[in-house]
Amino acid sequence: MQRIGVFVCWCGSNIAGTVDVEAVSEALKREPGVVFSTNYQYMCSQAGQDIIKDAIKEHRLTGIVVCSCSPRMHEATFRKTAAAAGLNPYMVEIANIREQCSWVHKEMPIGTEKAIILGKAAVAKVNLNTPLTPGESPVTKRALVIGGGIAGIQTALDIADAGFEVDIVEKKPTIGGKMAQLDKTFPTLDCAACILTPKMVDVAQHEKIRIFSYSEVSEVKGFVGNFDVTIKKNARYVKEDLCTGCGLCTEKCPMKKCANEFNLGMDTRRAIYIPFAQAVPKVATIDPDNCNMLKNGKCGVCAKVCTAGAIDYTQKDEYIEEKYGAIVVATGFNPISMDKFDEFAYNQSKDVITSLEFERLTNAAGPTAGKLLRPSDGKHPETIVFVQCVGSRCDACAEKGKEYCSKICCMYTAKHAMLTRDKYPDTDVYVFYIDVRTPGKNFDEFYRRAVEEYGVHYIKGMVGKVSPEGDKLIVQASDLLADKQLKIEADLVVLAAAIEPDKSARSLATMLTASMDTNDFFTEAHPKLRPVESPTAGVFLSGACQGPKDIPETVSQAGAAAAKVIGLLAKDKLVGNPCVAHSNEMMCNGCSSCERVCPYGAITYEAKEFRMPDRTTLVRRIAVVNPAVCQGCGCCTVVCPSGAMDLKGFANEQIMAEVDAICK
Amino acid sequence: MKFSYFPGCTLKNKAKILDVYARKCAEVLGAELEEIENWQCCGGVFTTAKDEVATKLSSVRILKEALRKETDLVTVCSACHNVVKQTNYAIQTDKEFAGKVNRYMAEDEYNGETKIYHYLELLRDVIGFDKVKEKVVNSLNGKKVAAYYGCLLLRPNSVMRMDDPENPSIIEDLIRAIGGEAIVYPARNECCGGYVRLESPELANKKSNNVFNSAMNAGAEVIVTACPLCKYNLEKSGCEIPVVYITELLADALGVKEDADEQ
Amino acid sequence: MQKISRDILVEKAISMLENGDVCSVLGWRKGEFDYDITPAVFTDKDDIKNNFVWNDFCGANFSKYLVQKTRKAEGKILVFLKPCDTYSFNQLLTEHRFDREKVYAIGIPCEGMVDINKIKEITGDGISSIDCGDKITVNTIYGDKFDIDATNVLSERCINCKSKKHVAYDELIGDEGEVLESNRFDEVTKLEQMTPDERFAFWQNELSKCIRCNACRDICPACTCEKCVFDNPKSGVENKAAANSFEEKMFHIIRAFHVAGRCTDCGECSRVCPQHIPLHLLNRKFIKDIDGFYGEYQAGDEVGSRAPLVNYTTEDIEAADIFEGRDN
Amino acid sequence: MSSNKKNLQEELIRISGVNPRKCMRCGKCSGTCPAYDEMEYHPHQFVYMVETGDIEPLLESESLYKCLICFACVERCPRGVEPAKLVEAVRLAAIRKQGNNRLTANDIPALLDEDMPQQAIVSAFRKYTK
Amino acid sequence: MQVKEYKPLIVAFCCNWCSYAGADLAGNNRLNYPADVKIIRVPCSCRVNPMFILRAFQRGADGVILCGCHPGDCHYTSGNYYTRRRMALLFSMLDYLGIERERTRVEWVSAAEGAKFAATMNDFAEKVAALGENKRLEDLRCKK
Repeated sequence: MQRIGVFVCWCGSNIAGTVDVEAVSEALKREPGVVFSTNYQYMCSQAGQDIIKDAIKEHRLTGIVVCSCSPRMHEATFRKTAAAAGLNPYMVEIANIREQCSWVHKEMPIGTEKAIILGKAAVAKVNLNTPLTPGESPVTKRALVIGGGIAGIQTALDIADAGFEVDIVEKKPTIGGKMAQLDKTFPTLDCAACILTPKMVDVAQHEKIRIFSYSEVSEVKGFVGNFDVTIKKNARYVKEDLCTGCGLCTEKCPMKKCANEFNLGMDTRRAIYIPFAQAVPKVATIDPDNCNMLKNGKCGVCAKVCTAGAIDYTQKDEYIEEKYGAIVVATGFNPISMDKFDEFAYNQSKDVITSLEFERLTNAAGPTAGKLLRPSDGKHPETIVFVQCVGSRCDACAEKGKEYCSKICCMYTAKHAMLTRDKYPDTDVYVFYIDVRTPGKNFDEFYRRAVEEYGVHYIKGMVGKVSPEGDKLIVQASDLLADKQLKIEADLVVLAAAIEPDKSARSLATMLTASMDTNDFFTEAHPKLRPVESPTAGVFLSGACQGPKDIPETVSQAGAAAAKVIGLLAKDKLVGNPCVAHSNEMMCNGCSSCERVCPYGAITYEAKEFRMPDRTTLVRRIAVVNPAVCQGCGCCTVVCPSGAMDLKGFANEQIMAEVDAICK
Repeated sequence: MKFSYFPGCTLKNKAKILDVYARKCAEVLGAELEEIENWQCCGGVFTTAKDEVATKLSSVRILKEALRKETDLVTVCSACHNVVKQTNYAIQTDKEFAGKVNRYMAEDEYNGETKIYHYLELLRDVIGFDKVKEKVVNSLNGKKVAAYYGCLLLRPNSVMRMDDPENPSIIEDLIRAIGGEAIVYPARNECCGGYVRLESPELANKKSNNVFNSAMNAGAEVIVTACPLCKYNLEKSGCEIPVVYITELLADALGVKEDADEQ
Repeated sequence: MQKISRDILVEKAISMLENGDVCSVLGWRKGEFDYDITPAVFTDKDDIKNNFVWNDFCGANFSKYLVQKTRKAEGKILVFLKPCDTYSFNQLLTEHRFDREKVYAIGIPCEGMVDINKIKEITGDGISSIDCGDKITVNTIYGDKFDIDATNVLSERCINCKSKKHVAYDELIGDEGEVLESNRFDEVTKLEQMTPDERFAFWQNELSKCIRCNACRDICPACTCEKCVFDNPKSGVENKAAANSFEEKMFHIIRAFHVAGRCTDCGECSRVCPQHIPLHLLNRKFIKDIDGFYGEYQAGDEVGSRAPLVNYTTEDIEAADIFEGRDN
Repeated sequence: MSSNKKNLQEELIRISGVNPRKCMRCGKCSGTCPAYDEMEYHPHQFVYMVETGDIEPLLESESLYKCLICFACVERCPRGVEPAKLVEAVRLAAIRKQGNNRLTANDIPALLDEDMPQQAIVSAFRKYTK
Repeated sequence: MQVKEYKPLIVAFCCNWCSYAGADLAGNNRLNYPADVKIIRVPCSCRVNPMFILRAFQRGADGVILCGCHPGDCHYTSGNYYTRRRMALLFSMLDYLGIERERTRVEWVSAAEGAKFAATMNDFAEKVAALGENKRLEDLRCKK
């Protein structure tokens, strides 16, 4: 028989406001096995934990029940408390009387009654708990970073600097991501390339970092500390080790009219190309959709001009298997498509562009060599209208756009407006805004400078329609403060398109069993306390894949993710989850059902010799669970007809005891 | 291919040609349009108020009749199409409204089962513009035709689902299929002000002027529409280029205009 | 009337024993009554000569016996398998329940087995002897004699025989048959079409007859657990006898669920039930649903096939949608 | 808010099915409205004033009869507020009062001309008469 | 005679990673649902043995709902796919035995769907309450 202690937490008034904690501790005192029951204001506080520790010693408790907040919040805390007092931490059960009781019910009698029942269920379970000891598993001391933008670069550098090996998988031919496409960065106006490219070089030269560019993750198996990852290296038809990046091929290739994705299609590149001058790795890539040699077997110019002999038209996709201890997701973002917002005429006029396109238009390495010229006719635009919140902050029932604020648009639009006025004081610049959101260090000051020093016209209101008339764009908009409908003849309209997670994130999340929110942003393990960890152990989040972020935020999160990875890789062994499946060999039929449903391949079979009562021996096939591989889902327990397979910590008996306690 | 067909009152009267050409062209293109019997006026405008039931019943009768005949429903007039389609959508999405409607109706329950095609959708999605192109005998020979959508064909898109409401192409594609040059101009999905013609003629004139001036500035020789009210309103407001129905242009291209005129 | 004569089987069994090809023979032995045929292990040729039976009463499915018998056997066991038995045979192999190397399986055709209860309905009690010839001749202690056409008293499972084809054997005696189009789901459909109240009344009536004798479980070739959950005090459902109709229901639902996707529909459960509960209708419901939800699947059709409950597709029907298009 | 105002507000919300609280005050409806210059109160003000219960001025306003029902505001509203439906609800609230019909059968002959399509008359009756 | 207001007893099995977290989120956001709903935490919806559901009914539960991650989002990759099959078959069987369909339900609730969790529980509790006491499946012996 267990000796159980019950500890009811008030959580200030969070629980005590709707649950009569005294009544709960009194009622639970009468439950079988309970020898001690008390309540206290904050059980998770030091004083509260001391009450638990003292009671364990004084009453020789063999199990405890804490009626408090969600086990997702403080189960670990109270397990540590129990361990400190010499009790096996798995003899602790939590009754969730806050999130699932006091916070969702308003009346005291109802809340109290339910809290007592939840407490009884926990007591019933603890009565059947057994001490568990977690197994250990080794840690592969290498990290994988998926995505080679500023988030991935920073995370990789920080991990590598701590002495661990890091691989970066980037689906584009070069690392650098969106930041490489930007011109200046707010609020300091540093040149993006000037601060990014040295980091890219650091990555390339770091002895602990390997870059898999033009590659993607195709399969992930295993678990924290022991991931088995298959990386698909797409054929780039250029031998990376031989290519010197001289660029001769990219000048001689006769296929000149390929849309240049780095400049967002605003100019062209060749079929063999290096995305930009500072690309890392600086290796050419053949675009198979446009290469005549790959399509029709005719041409071969690049191979002829390549003195290094790096061109290989027969190259195939390659699959590489690697082991990692930790995985960092840094898959970033993209602007959303403007197809559903054609009231702004993005598909009807070349002179309606997105902000990212504007970045390229103002970038010295961009299609206009940094001169602000209209895409349609190359003329200098005299009136420019910026439209904020295009596709952000939309209601779900509006069927288009995103519900969230994209966060970065207010600031980059202020930057664009300011820089335009700075460089071309003759231009009229209008910014239509709903709200200007500038919560960041030196952010509001920056926006005010755009208005006060640079004379950008900020108009509160939204653009209703953009009509291309002749070579002008008629912008019809409301000016809410003047209570007027405006019609502005503009030369260029710039849309602050909402940003969304990269499309590859969804399938990656499935591979990693990491959860996502309804917008396909990765979910953090806890929104406040564990912001860079995913709920899946060993998978970490860096940058905009978790939510819209600017560069400073991204870099700090990247560093935070790196710190978590370093903390993990610094361990030689990981303590596993002891709540794993276990097969009772006497009852096991060896039927293989459990093996078939196990997602981790944790179950194998062996022929076991049994001594029979009549002294003969019998060899039977039985299931054996590898506790280091088992993650404890319990799927096997249900397909086992004999009930030989059970889950520690969530045993059949325990769950049924909870059911009974609730239904009593 | 057999369809139930709802012409609507204007097409039986002031806009007869829209109806006659529509039937004739459908015949040539192999679609059988069978007119709904004993139909009533759709109501001319869809009242968005949720408590207006009686005014929507005539549309429901049309929809029910098509369902009874187990056929999809075809409409030509943009206004009728908008009213009937919005009514159908209201029945599909607003259970309370559907309940009220069905309590008014004696016969079987109607729950929005009927599929509705605008004549243009019939051409694009059922017959196919390729097929239309094959049947052209009098090409428009590059005539500069401006498609005028107005508001009723495209909006609200969550209900109409005909084309991109901001950058449509269905009429332009038809114009191209019958050999015309499609003139794309910004006001093609702007309202002509037809519904306020009686109440505020000046406002209607202003809106119509905006539309045809935009078309003419873009070089249009003729404006094409599917809506009798738009046509009337543009003409009444002094449009200097001809305003014709889509079916008229189509009948001409298919070489059946004279046949139809005789009818 | 079975097409293969007993003599052929006896001759085969004896010759294999004598040659040392097998060390024992799993066959049917006459019981207390002529209709009461029991499974038996023969190791002696005279015993076979005298007591081996093969007639219209040999319904017993031997597959399950192989689990225990092969463990103890020194050499091979000869087993005779009717077509429906071979599905159970394969299913057990899929689940690694016996060593195939230790078995010599002879497939024999089956013309369907008769239901003694149907005979008793005709003859009444007091059967003294039965002789299976062209007709089934029944004598009673009251001196009555009946000649019954076997086709009129076939057991339900044989009327709706799903297959005359053997899916496993080392040697086949007689002609091979084919998989049949049966109407075995008709009764399930009939129940489905009843109102919930009618269904409840039907099952309450049937299941309340249960005396928890465990005959269904003990005969079932899918129930070969080393220890049954109902006998295991730690399982939480252990009970030796039912306290009320819910517990009977629970036993039968769980049993049906445990064999779902593995049940070959051999019909042994209903055959042995002393209370004549149509237990096969529970199993067939699962089979019908599995076929309908996840595509046709016949347990035991192939060794190694993946049973529906240890399998999935990402497009499977949602539990919320299973009643779509079905009233009540 | 007085109970009269509250009732009227609830009535309008019920008839229109519009939830004015969804409005984020971007003004896109008014930026898009083709009848803006003719209106005293603009689409965003209809939404805002119904939300705050300041409805009487709307009931009195000529703006009710300037809306073209072109659904441009409905189409483009990022929050799915559907201002046109609210304008219509206010208009109905105005004309449903006894003797408030905007148009009577007697008015019609003067407005007619021989080319006018039937739908113009029918729809005007629908919109302005109860 | 005083009639005691009937309150259904509902057992909700929630997977630790999505639905239990979704229930916590409902709590964080103070979204009400009936106290008749009692949650049992399991690591994954696939841990729920049909025996648990039958046991709950046997001991007097009026409704049992099983919540897990959305298909494709299972923390253990595929657990909820097995759950989906098992429960489809089990529910179909219970219906076949004449048990009310509304007493059982599977719902996919993610960690982000606190509102869905509350709405689901409200709806389920309402439907179960409308059925009244679970006479067909309860074990009188265990009911006080």
